[in-house]
Amino acid sequence: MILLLVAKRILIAFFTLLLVSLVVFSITSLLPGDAAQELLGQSATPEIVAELREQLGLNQPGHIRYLVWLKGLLSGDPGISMVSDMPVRDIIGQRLPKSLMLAGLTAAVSVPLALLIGILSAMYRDSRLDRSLNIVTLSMIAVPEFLVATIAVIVFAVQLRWLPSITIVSPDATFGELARAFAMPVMTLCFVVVAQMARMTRAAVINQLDSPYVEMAILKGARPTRIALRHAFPNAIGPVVNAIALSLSYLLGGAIIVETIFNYPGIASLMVNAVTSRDMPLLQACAMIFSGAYLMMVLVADIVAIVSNPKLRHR
Amino acid sequence: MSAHLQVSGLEVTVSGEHGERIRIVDDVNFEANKGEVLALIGESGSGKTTIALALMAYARRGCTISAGQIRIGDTSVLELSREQLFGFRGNRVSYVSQSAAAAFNPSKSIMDQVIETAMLHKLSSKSAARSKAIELFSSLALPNPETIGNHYPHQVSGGQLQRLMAAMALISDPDVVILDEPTTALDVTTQIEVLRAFKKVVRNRGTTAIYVSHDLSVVAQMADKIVVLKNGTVREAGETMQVLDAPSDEYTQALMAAAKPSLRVESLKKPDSETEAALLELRDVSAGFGRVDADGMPKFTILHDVNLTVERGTTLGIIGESGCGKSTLARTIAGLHPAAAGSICLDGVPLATHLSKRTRDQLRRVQIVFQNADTALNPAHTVEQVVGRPLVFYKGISADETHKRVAELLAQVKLPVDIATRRCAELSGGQKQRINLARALAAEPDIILCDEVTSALDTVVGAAILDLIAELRRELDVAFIFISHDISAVRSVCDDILVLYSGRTVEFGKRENFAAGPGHPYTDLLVSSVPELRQGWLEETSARTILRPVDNAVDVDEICAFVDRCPVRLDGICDTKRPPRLIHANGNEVLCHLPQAES
Amino acid sequence: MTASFGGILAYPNAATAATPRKGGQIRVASLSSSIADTLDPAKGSLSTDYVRHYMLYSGLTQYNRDLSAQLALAVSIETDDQIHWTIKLRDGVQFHNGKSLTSADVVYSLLRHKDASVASKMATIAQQFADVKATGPLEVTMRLTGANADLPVILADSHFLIIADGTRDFRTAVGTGPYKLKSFNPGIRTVGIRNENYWKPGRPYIDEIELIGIPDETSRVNALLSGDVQLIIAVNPRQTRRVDASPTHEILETKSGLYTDLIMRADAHPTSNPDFVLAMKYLFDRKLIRKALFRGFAEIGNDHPIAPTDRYFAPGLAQREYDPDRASFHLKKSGLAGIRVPMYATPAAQGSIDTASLLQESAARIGLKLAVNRVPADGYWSNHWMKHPLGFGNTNPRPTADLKFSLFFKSDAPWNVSGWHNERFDQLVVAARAEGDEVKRRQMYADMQELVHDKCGVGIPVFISLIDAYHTRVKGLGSIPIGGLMGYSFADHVWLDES
Amino acid sequence: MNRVRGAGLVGLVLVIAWGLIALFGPMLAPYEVGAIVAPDVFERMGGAHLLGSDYLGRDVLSRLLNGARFTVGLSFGAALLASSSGAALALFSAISVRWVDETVSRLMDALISIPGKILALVIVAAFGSSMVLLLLIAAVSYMPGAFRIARSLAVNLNQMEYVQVARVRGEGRVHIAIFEILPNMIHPLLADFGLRFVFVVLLLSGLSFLGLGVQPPDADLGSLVRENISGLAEVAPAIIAPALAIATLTIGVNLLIDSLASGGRSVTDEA
Repeated sequence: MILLLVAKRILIAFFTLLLVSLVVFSITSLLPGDAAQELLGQSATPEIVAELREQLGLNQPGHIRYLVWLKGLLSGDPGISMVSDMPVRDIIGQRLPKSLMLAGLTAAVSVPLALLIGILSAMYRDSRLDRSLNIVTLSMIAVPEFLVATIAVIVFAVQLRWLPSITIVSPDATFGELARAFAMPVMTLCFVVVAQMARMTRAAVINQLDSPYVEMAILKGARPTRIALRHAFPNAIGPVVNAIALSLSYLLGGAIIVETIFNYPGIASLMVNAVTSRDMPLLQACAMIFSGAYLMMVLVADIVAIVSNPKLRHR
Repeated sequence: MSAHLQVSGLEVTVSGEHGERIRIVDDVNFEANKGEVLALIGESGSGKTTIALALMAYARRGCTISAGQIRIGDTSVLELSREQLFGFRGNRVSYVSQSAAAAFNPSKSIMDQVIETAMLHKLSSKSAARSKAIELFSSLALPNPETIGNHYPHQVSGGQLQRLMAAMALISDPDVVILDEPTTALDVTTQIEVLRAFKKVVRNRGTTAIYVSHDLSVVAQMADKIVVLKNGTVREAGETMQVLDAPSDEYTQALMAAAKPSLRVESLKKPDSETEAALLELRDVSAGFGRVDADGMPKFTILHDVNLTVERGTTLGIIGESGCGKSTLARTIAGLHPAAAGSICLDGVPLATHLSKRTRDQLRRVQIVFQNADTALNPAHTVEQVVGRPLVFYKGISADETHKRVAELLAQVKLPVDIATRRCAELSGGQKQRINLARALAAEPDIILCDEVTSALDTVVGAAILDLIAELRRELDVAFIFISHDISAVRSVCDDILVLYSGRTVEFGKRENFAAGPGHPYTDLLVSSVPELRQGWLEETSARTILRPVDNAVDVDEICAFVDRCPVRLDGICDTKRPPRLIHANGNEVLCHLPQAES
Repeated sequence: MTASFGGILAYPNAATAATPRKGGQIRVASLSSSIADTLDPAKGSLSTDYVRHYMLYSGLTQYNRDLSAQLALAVSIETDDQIHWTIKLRDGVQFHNGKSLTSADVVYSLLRHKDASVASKMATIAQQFADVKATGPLEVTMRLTGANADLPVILADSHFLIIADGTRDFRTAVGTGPYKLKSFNPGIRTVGIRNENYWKPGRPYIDEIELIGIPDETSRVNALLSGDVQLIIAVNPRQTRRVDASPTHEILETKSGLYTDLIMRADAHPTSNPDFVLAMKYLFDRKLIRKALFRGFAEIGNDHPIAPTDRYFAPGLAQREYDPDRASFHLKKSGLAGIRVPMYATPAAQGSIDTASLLQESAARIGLKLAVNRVPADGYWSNHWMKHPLGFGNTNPRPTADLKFSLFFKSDAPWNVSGWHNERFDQLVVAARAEGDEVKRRQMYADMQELVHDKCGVGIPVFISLIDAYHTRVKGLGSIPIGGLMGYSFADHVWLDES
Repeated sequence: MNRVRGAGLVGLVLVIAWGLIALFGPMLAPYEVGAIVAPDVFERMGGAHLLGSDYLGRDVLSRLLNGARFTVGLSFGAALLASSSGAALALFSAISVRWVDETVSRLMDALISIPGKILALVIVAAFGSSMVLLLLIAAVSYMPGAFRIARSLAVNLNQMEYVQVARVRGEGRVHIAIFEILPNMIHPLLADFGLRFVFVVLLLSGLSFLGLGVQPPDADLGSLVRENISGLAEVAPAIIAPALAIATLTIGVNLLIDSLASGGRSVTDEA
């Protein structure tokens, strides 16, 4: 049952990815300039540009380039970066783990935090606590993230010198170093994603708290914490994981501002790089990753929703 | 000696739009002795559930218990602290709610939920609680008491869940158990089983019970005392016998009147001529869902070869329990659910199976009225928009004329004209159902399909709708198909009755034939399961024998569909062969192996 | 005439009092960081590349503080006619892998710029290398297509740094520079460790230098102030107050020939109208631009490319001031009063967006509507630069006056930004290039400055100072006005003081 | 209950205030937007410049009063466009045959999976920056989200009995979509519109960080924060004022929707 679903969804995902690559390719083919011009910059002269274009295969018509790229991708090779002359796979291989690490750490902090806030607000709905938490989460998204990040840097790195202002991770870093290095980027990203997840969790749990079985549990003499955690929350998992999936899928591509401010070499800045240098193979690969990550998150959310729901599980 | 349960001066309020307090329960007093069953009876909005919940010092969101005293034994319930309440609820008083399907947590196993009370109050060890639960399961006549607890709520039937919930309530041996409409959501055939199980357990354990219901007949079977409520106040209270035999309050009398079966259709209309084609004729109609096989039959068949005929101006009643396919039948006739096989003819002209292929006039002539007026009327539209739309759509008449015609239609369904400007969302349930009918009438149809139009309504309101339908029948030359699970409602308005079981017509005949004498065993079961408005009926009605299930290997389409539940089945025949269609002496068609039994 | 650049090596910081100390590690933040980061000197396109290349490679010459050339891998560069050049190489110089430097390496390093597949940034300049030959193991002769007295200065450019003969794979770097490559991740970091066999005895001083790029200017300053890096390039003038406020950090201002110019194309309407051009030039409130945009870290410009610090600067030329009345007069005279002209500005040209808003403001007062079009940095040079009637450009410091004029103002120059065509100017450029007499040459350059100032469709409001900032432990830093971080070559010079 | 209404009231007041500033702000501005009028940069509050001066010495108050117009106007326009086109597409999709529905849904998935800021980067690079384009980018970025919500609403409503009644009556798809389904979607869609408005405000300020904001000398609130970021260390009003402006605007809108939505189901979904 679940396997069938997964198989079907993966098939659809491939279709969607194809669509994404087409969209990205057609938008980027509208971009003025190309890799050859960008590579040569201010010093470009028409003859040199033409020659370089020839070498990069940019003089072929767009649809041919797309098909060549697609053929390569299907055989497992995303191509060679036009700008750096390195295999796209290697470039991505360097950046993706870093992005995943940042996203993973952010998820590890933000998800429990959001659940805590969401469940607490739901339990004490309309109380002073609920309203304060609401204002807090609202304020978190109400301030532009670059401002949050910059304030954090000025306070924690420049003034207090507790944390590094840029995120540099050496391969042999200890846990303490890692924690220090990631503290601020993770905090900034949490500001962005926690609010949405917390609000969704609150709504989903409240939805369950209004149901007759929760009233039943109250009438059994169960305490609020038990009701929220053991009764309501398991039934709210479906919508909650969906919200989490959507928020977390933001973490790869949406981290661009955090990557810029903390000078963190992740995949979002790589994609921006690819756009500005018109490096089509790299750009396409990044787009595939973002899109694939999104689709995977949504799929995982659906599977979790099914597994958490006996009605769907035992069908 | 004072009573075991004592309620005095109870008052519950909600806050209104401008912060003012509105009393929804006002100065309610009653008491019950140990081991007694006290019934709170009233319609929706009477405050009966609010009172029942107040017994556990619980008020729903927005409500406040603002005054009064509740004593259970020597505990003053409303004075308990928050902390004491955690120990009190579920332990001393427990609760069985109306919809067990909703009151069970879908994500936890049944056993976990049944023993949760015992665990919360640390009444016994987990294993002891489990064995006690299993004991309760078997005394509540649940099948497979050893294993049923391992299932999840969605895996067992509604009637079983209702009994499981009773086990959940009784696991802590409470002083008082509150049964809030515990059988309302059940089919009559199931209801009788559940009532019997409840009664036995309550009596055996000497539990004091509060039985909340709107159904006098059910209460008559269960209660020692009755408290009649309306708008949050007590209208009448007393011993069951006294209240039933000599109701003093006029509201109680109205309730009694609505509960008694009455015949609303006086004369049977005969077909104008034998030669004229019937208004609506279904021949061997099958329908279902899922992938369609090579023969054009869907994977899951809901309707099997249904035949029926409706003459102009007559009413056909279709009765059956939930899941028997009666709504699908209505939807198939309307073209919402395309038939897989068979033919549907209107005035001898075959109708396309799918509504998109029917002509506008054909669509006009067949109207459907859905069960739930809340969802059948667009809440964003005004009454005039709803009722006027068919006029504009089918007739294309002017705005002025529409306005006039809407007023006439509203008068026809006994609604004031000024209701036309209101939004549907603002109306009461009964008003909505009348609008629903008015909309169908606006099309000037030949036949109206009424799908459970009274089942979501209170008894009195439902009775009024039945009266309206009967009156419309008399005044207009409209045929009805009246679909219901309530045999008394069907009997009161229909000329012919069709009994549907598992998608098959098991009996078809004139209305009179259903009042008396034996027909199909299922029909008999249905008729005999309707509680009568007198004490002692439950005990007199013979308990159903638990039957051995039929071997699963047999293709159910090749045997009698009712065999699993048939009290008079003949092993070797009923479970091996398809039943024939017999014509009984009274003219009824019956799908059964047995010849007409003498009762 | 014989020009000879020989003799004693004079390092820019030789006069510094303190004795350089060896050891330590620093992290340096440059501007840019992208996957286009390269180890190939020919492909270097941004400051981080130049810094990296100067760390790893050495050139035949290097810049002095006045942007004259000083010998490096070459021990002599001689010519009689500014066309034929003989270059003698330093003996005993080793590449990082132990291979010795020979003339073949030099020939390869210079000629590859003419190969289109290399995609060299210096392809156009290298076109003048008519012939480069090894005439001995340590001797190279060059023939140019035309006389160019500035060859030694040109060779100091980072693109002409020397790589080993036949090098095609730039996944690693084997040079003769002060640092050996330890690790390199494009867009992330470069780590160099001290080259113990560096050809300058006793140098370099610091054990390990990590070079990263922090494109965001606020982040860069924050990284310095928080102690994560010790040296940064390109501090925004607005951020200097923050550095000044820190007791352990300092600013290094290098006055340079860097300018952001307003380009008014001579071949398009309405900028072909000389009165319109003059009106625009009078609309620059240069003092305000210097004060508000650059917080004083700039020198007032006079609509020609020679900065006041340049030895060929003509002091006699009257300074053009902000004069709305004259601007209004010229605008009326041009008959274009009241028209609306789009003006293109970009983050790629430093200060252009703010300059544009100031211009817009002052133009509005005389009834000229300028619509500022801010366009992204990427694609600017290929799609917008020199393509609109009115737009901004940006020119990095060039070592010689000749390069500034001949690259951007001569009528046949590939980047004749305004499409200017002035015969007398063109003649002066060629004549000055070959002129040996310094007085005559100075006069020629003064004439050219006046021509550009009066007639050319290029407005140069200010020359922008290069601003570096560093931790006070970093010693030995000086100015080489070709670029920040000592003309990108700080690695050769700095040391780390005891804390 | 009353307190919730109180919070909603605060939201309403903030929203109305910002609406008024957006409409009349430029008239109230004491100085020209682009004029350098202060002797120093990052001046304190008070004196000739109520909110101090910015990084170039321009009057912060004037720039703020002018900038609100862009943030409020653009966000309102983009959110309106996103919500209405999303809803229209959702209705179309919900009443269409399955493969059309499926294709449209996949296309929306494809769009939603491309990060908005990067999409913006590509589009601005391709077509240059203009108000109309910014509006379109924000609209396109948030349209799939609106589509998802509207579609699930429409699919549910499409199952309602009153829609079936209309179908049995023989009504056409367009009539059903517009007269039967749409009116019942309005309320949740309004709440969603408010959320989308907030998202657009934040996207725009994110875009201004990447240098893709409104054209100078005008600046939306996000650009004001961004361009004055160097004044952060000295806590200059030039950066605090626009940051507070964004915060009060978004919080105000949120409080308002919350109190509107608390009557019905709260509709919150992905960005």
